[in-house]
Amino acid sequence: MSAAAPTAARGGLRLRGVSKSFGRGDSQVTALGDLDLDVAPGEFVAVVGGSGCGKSTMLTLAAGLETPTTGSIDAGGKVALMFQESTLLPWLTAAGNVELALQLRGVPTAERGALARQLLGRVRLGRHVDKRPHEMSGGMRQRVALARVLAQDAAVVLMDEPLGALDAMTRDQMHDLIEEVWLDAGFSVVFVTHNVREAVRLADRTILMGARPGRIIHEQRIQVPRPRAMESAPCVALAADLTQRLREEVARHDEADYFEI
Amino acid sequence: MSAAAPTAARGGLRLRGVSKSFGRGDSQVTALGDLDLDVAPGEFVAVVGGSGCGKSTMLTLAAGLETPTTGSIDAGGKVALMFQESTLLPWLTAAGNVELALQLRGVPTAERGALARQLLGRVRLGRHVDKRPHEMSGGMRQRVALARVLAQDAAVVLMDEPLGALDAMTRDQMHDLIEEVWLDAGFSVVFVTHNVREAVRLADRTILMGARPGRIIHEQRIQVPRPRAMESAPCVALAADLTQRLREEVARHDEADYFEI
Amino acid sequence: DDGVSIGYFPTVTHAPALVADGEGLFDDRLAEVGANATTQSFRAGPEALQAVLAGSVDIAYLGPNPAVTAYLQSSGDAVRVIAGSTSGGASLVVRPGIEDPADLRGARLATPQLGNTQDIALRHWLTAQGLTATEDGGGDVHVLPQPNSAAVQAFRTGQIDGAWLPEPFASRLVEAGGRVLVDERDLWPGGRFVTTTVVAHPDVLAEHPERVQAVLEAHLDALALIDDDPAAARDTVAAQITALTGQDLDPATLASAWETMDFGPDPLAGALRDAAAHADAVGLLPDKPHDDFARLWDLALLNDALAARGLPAVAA
Amino acid sequence: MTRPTTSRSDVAEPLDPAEEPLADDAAARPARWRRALPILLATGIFLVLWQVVSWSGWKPEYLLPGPTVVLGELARLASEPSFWVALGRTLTRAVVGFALAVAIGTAIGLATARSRLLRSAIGSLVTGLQTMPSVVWFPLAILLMGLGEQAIMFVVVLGAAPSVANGVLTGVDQVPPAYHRLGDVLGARGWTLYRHIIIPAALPSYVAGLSQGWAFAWRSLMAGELLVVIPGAIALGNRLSFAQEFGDAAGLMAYMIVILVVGMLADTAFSAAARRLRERRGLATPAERRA
Amino acid sequence: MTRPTTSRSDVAEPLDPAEEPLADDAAARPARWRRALPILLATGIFLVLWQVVSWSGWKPEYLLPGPTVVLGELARLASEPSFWVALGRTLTRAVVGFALAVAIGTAIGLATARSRLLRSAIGSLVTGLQTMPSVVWFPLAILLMGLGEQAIMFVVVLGAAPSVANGVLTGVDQVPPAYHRLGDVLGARGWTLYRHIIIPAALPSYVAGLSQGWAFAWRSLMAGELLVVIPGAIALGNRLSFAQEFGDAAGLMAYMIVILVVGMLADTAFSAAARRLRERRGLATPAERRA
Ligand SMILES: Nc1ncnc2c1ncn2[C@@H]1O[C@H](COP(=O)(O)OP(=O)(O)OP(=O)(O)O)[C@@H](O)[C@H]1O
Ligand SMILES: Nc1ncnc2c1ncn2[C@@H]1O[C@H](COP(=O)(O)OP(=O)(O)OP(=O)(O)O)[C@@H](O)[C@H]1O
Ligand SMILES: [Mg+2]
Ligand SMILES: [Mg+2]
Repeated sequence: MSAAAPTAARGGLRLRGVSKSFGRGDSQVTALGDLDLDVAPGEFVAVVGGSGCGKSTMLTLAAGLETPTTGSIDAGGKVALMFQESTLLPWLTAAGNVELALQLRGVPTAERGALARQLLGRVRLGRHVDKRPHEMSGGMRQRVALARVLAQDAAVVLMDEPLGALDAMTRDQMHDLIEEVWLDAGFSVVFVTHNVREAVRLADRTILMGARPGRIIHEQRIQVPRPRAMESAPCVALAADLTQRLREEVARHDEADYFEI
Repeated sequence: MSAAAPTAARGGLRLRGVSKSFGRGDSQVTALGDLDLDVAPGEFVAVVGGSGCGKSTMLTLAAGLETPTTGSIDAGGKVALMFQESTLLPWLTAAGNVELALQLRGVPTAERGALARQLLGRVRLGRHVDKRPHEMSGGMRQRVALARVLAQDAAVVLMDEPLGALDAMTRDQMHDLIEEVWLDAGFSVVFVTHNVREAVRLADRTILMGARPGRIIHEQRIQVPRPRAMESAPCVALAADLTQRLREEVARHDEADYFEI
Repeated sequence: DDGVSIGYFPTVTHAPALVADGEGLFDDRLAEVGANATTQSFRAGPEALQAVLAGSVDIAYLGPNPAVTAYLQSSGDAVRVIAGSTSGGASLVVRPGIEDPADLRGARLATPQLGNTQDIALRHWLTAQGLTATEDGGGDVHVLPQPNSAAVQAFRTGQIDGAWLPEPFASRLVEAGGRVLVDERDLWPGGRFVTTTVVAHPDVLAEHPERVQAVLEAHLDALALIDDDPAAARDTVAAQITALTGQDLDPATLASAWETMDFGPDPLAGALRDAAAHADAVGLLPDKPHDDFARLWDLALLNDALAARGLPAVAA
Repeated sequence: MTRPTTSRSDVAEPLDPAEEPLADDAAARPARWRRALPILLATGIFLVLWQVVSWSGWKPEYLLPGPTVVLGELARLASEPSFWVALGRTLTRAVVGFALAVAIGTAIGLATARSRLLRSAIGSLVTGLQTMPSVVWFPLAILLMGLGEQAIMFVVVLGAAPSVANGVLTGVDQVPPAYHRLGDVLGARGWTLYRHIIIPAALPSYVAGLSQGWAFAWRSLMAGELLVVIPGAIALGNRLSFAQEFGDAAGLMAYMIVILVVGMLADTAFSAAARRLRERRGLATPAERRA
Repeated sequence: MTRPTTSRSDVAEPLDPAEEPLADDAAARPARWRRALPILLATGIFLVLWQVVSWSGWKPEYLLPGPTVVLGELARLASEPSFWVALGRTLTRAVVGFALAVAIGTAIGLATARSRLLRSAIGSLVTGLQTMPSVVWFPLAILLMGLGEQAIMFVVVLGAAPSVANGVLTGVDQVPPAYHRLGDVLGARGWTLYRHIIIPAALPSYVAGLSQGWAFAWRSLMAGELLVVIPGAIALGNRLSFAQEFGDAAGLMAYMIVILVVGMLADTAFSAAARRLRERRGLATPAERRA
C-alpha cells in the first residue's frame, strides 16, 4: 500500500470571510458566518456536520448558485456540483442525462454515447441506461447523478451526500470509483457526508462544521495511505474520534431545538 | 435492561404471492416476484437490500398506492407511509404539514397546533416550526416528514429510508424517538434502511431482500433486549453478519450491472 | 395590374350591384377596356368604410352615411360619389297598439348602429315629432342601437317595441307581426332619399377613367334590367344573395322589400346634403370641417354615359 | 395465479391471521370504450333534455328549434358539397393561421422569457394585446394587407399569438428552480439553457396551453371571416353570420355544433399530447394512469 | 466587511493561492425603478418610431394618425367626464362578469377534474365552448335574459368561464403525482384531497392562467356591449364601435390604448399574484428572485 495522490493536481477553491443570511428582519437566518476554507488543487476534503448546519449552503455558494452575503469565493476552474437531492431531467433517459453533461462540456456527438454508457457501467447501471428517472429506484437515480457529475470533468467537484441512498456494498463500489477517477483526473473535491467512516475512507482532510451560524470547528488531516479499507484500525479510530466530536457539537444545540422558542 | 415490547399491539400486514411488473412487452421489468411477507400486529420489521431490489416498490404496494400485478395484500388498519424522498407540501410550514396529517386523522382544531409543535420538538425542530420546506435543509425536511408520519397514528407504519439524510447523532436521537413512540402505540412497522446497524438497533426482525426479481432471501429475528446500543457487541455481530450477506447478494448481480447488455 | 375591385353588400338595397355581378355585367364591360373585375362582399359598414378610405377597393356601393363619413374623415381626399343606386327601403316598424307618434313615449326602438343612416333618420324624425332621444338611449323614446338580426329577434320576443331598419329587415319585422308606422319615403320630397350610392377612389378616377366608365356602364345596364323586368331582376338578386351567403332569402320578404325601393342613377345630392344636416343637427356627424360637400360628387362620367343612352343628366 | 387484491380496513383493528383476503375487481376493461361511453351518454342526455324543452313549447320553434330540426339541418348541410368546401377553407385558414401564431407567439414568448429586459418591457403588453377584440384590428388589417386572405390571417395571428406567447411565459415561469440550478451547474447559459433544459421542462404546460391559443385563433378567424366575402369562396364564418343575419335559428345552431365539434377535436388532440408528454416523464396523474 | 464576490474561471487552471479576489459589483439598485425603466424605454422607442412613420407620409393622416394626434385625442377623451363614466361602467361589468366567470368556471373545472366520468364526458366540451365566437351567443342571450345587463353578463360568462375551467384542469393535471400519493397516504380522498392538496398545489398555475380568462371576458364584453345599449348607459364598447363606424382612426386608436392599458394592468396583477405564490413556496425563477 502506498500513499497515492493525484498525478496532475488542478482546481482549488478558496472561501474568505464568507457568510450567508436568508430572509430579512426578524426572520433572518444566518446559515453561514464568516467562513474561511482553502482547498488545494487536487485535494479531497470531506465535510461532516449536524443536520442543518450549513453544509449544503456552503456548496451552493461555492458553485456560484447563490451570492454570499459577505466574503469572497474563488475557484480555480470549472465547478461541478452534485445536489443533495439528485435532480435528473425526467424527459431524458439515464444515458441522456449523462450525455447532456458531456454535450455541455463540449464532447463531440460521436463520442458521447459510448462515454455515457461507460460511465453508467462504472456506477453499476449498465443494464439501465435506457430507463427514465421515474422508472428507477432512489439509489439508481443517485448513481446516475454521480455519473453525470463525473462526466462534467470539472476542476472542482462538490458533492452533497452523493451516496446517501445506497446500500453498503454499492457504496463501497462507489468509493472505489470516486477515488479512482479522482486520482486519475486530479480535481479538487469537497464531499459532504453523514457517514463519518466514508469521510475518513476518502478524504485527505476532514472538516467538522458547527451550526448557528455554520462555521468550521475542527479539521483533521488523514494520513492513512491509500487505498484504505473502511474497517482498518486507523480508519476506525479516526472515525470514532470524529464521531465523538460531531456528537458533542450536535448535543450543544440540542436543548434549543427540542423545546419551542 | 429488559426486553421491551409494545404494550397494546395493533396493525399487522400480510403480503401473499405479491408480484409487480412495470411496463409492457420487451421493456417489462419484474420489480417484485412472488413475495410473501407477514408482519404481526405490533411487530417492527427492518428491510435491507441492494439498490433497486424492490424495497420501495414493496412499500408502495403495501400502502395501496399501486395495485400488485398478482397476489393479495391485507393490512390490519390504517397504513401510513413515509416516502423515500420526503414529500412536504411547499405552501405549508413545518407545523402546517404536520397539522394537516393531524386534521386528516380527525384531531380537533384546538389540539392540532400544540400537538404538531410537540412532535416537531421531538424531532428536534422546535425552533423551526414556522419554516417552509424550501427554507429547511435536507435533513430537516426529512425530520418533518418523520413527525408527520408519526402524527398519522396509523396501525401500520411503513418507512422508506426515513433517516438517510441525518448525521449520526441526530440519527441516534431519532432511533430513540421512533422506538419510544412505537413501544407506546404498538403499531406494526416496516422500516427500509441501508444502514444495517440501524436495522439491528431497531427491529424485532430483519429481512434481506434480493433483486431481479425482488424477493426475501433471508430473515433474522433480533432477540437483543431493548433498549439496544448500536455499538453493543451482539448488535455489531448481527450487523456484521447481515452486511456480509448483503454484500454477497449485491455481488451476485454485479457483473450484469457493470457491463452493458 | 388590370383588375378593378368592386365592393358591395349582399343585401337587397344593393340590388343593382347584385344584378350587375350576377349577370356578369361588370366583367363584360371591363373586358371591353382590357380590364377585369374582382368583386368583394363586405359584411359590415365600418369595414366597407375603411376599405374605401384605404383604397383597398376601387369602386364601392355604400350607404350615404359611410360615404359622407369617408369624405369628412379624409377632408374630401378619399371618396367621390359617381352615381346613385337605390332610394327608399327603410321603415319604422312597431308593434300593434302603437298607432301614432304620441304612443311612442317610453317605447324602446332599435336602430342598426349609433349614428348610422337609419339611426339619424329616426332621431331626426323623433325631434320633428317633439320627442327627445339621447345618444345614450335616454329621453322620451329609448333608441337602442343593435345589429339588425338581433333587433328582429328582440322584436319577436317582445324586448323592443319597434325598429327603424333597412330592408329586408323592415319586411321581416312586418312578418313578425309589426306594422309600418313610418315609411321613410313619406318623409322626403318626391319620396326619394339616398339609400345606396356608388363611390370611387379619386386616384382611380384620375388614373383609369375608362375603367370607372366601364363600371358605370355595367351599373346603368343593371338599372335598365331592373327597370325592364323587375321580376327577373329580383330572381337574379335572390340567386346572387344565396350564392354569397349560403342562405335563401324568403321570396315574400324580398317581394315586400322590393316594393319599398326605387333604383336609379341619380345620386340625389340634395337629399344627401339634407341627411348630413340632420346628422349634424342631432350631433352625430364627425366633427370635421366640410365645404358643403363641394367635392363629394364627380358626375361627369355618369352624365356622359347617360347622355350616350339618351337619358337626362343628373346634378350634384 | 391469484387475483391481485389490496385491502385496507380503516378501522384500527389488528389483522386476524386467519382472515381471507377480500376479492376486489380491478381488472382492466377496454380503455377506449370506457372513455367514449360517458361522452356518448352526456350527448344523449343533453339531446333528450333539449327535445323535451323544445316540445314543451316554452319558446317558439323559430327561436329555439329542437334537436331533430337542428340535426336535420346539419344533415342537409353535410349533404351539400359547398358546406364541406366552406369548412375546408375555414379549417385551412385556422390551421395555417394557428401555425403562424404558434411560430410567432413562441418566438416572442421565448425572447420575452429569456431576456429580463424584454420581459419587463413587453411582458404585460403581450397580455394587453390579447384583450384587444379582433374587430379593432380590422382597420389595420385592411390598411396593411388589403382585403383578402392576408387580412384574415393578420387578424387570426394577432388574436392567437399573444395567447401562445403567454403560454410560453407561464410554462417557463413554472419550471422548478432546481432545473435552473442544474443548468447553471452543467454550464448551460443563455440559449443553451433554454434549449436543453427550460424548453423541454416547460413543454407539457406549453402544449396544454395551446388549446387556449387555438380558441383565440378560432374566434379571431370567425371574426376575421366577417371582414370580407370572397365570391365563390364562402367560409364557415360567413355562413354562420349570414345564418344569424337571416334569423335562421336552426342553421345557426347547426353551425354552432360544427364549431363545437372542431373545438372538441382540437382539445382532444392537445390534451392527449400533453398527457403523453407527462406520461413519458412519469408525471401522469393517477386518474390518467388508470384510464 | 468585504464585498461579496464569486469568481469561477472557466479555464481549468489551478488556483494560485496568492491571487487577489476580483471585486464584482452586485449591489442592489432600487428594484421598482429597474422594473419600470424598460417599460418606459420601450414605450418611448415605440412612440418615436410611430411618429417617424407618421411623418414619413407613408399613409395619410386619416388612415394612420401619428402619436401626437392620438394622444391628443386620448387627452381630450380623458377630459370628458362621460368617458370616465363609460370606462367605469365597462370596468364594473368586466369585473363582475369576470368574477362570475371565475366562480362558475372554477366550479365546473373542479367538478370536471374531480370526476373521471365528468372529465371524459364534458372535458373537451369546455374547450369546445371556448372556441365559440361571442357573437353566436347573442340570440340565446336575448332569448334567455332579455336585452339588458344580464344579456351582457351572459355573453361575458359564456366567453370566459370555459377558459377559467380549462385553467383549473390544466393546473390540476400538472400537480405532481407525488402529491396525489401523499394525499392518498394521508387518507385524503375526494373533496378532502382537493381541498387540502390538489387545489393549493394547482394554485400558481391557475392564477397565472386567469389572465387568459380575463382576456376572453374582456373580448366578450366588447362584443356584448355592441349588442345591448342600456338606456342612459353608454359603455366603452359602444364608444369604440361608434369611433369605428365613423372611420375615426384617432378615436379608435385612443380606445385601443385604453383597452391595452387596462389589459396590461390586469396582467400585472395576475402575474404578480402568481409570482408571490411561487415565491412563498421557494419556486420563484432565478430571474424573479433577482428582480
Ligand atoms: N432559502 C432559505 N431560506 C431560509 N433559510 C434557509 C434557506 N436555505 C437554508 N436555510 C437554513 O440554513 C441552514 C443551513 O441549511 P443547509 O441546507 O445548508 O444545511 P445542511 O448542513 O446541508 O443540512 P443537512 O445535513 O440536513 O442537509 C438551515 O438552518 C436552514 O434552515
Ligand atoms: N415506474 C416504474 N417503471 C419501471 N420500472 C420501475 C418503476 N418503478 C420501479 N421500477 C424498477 O423496479 C426496481 C425496484 O425499484 P425500487 O424503487 O423498489 O428499488 P429500491 O429497493 O427501493 O431501491 P433503492 O434502495 O435504490 O431505493 C428497479 O429496478 C426499478 O428500476
Ligand atoms: Mg444539506
Ligand atoms: Mg427505494
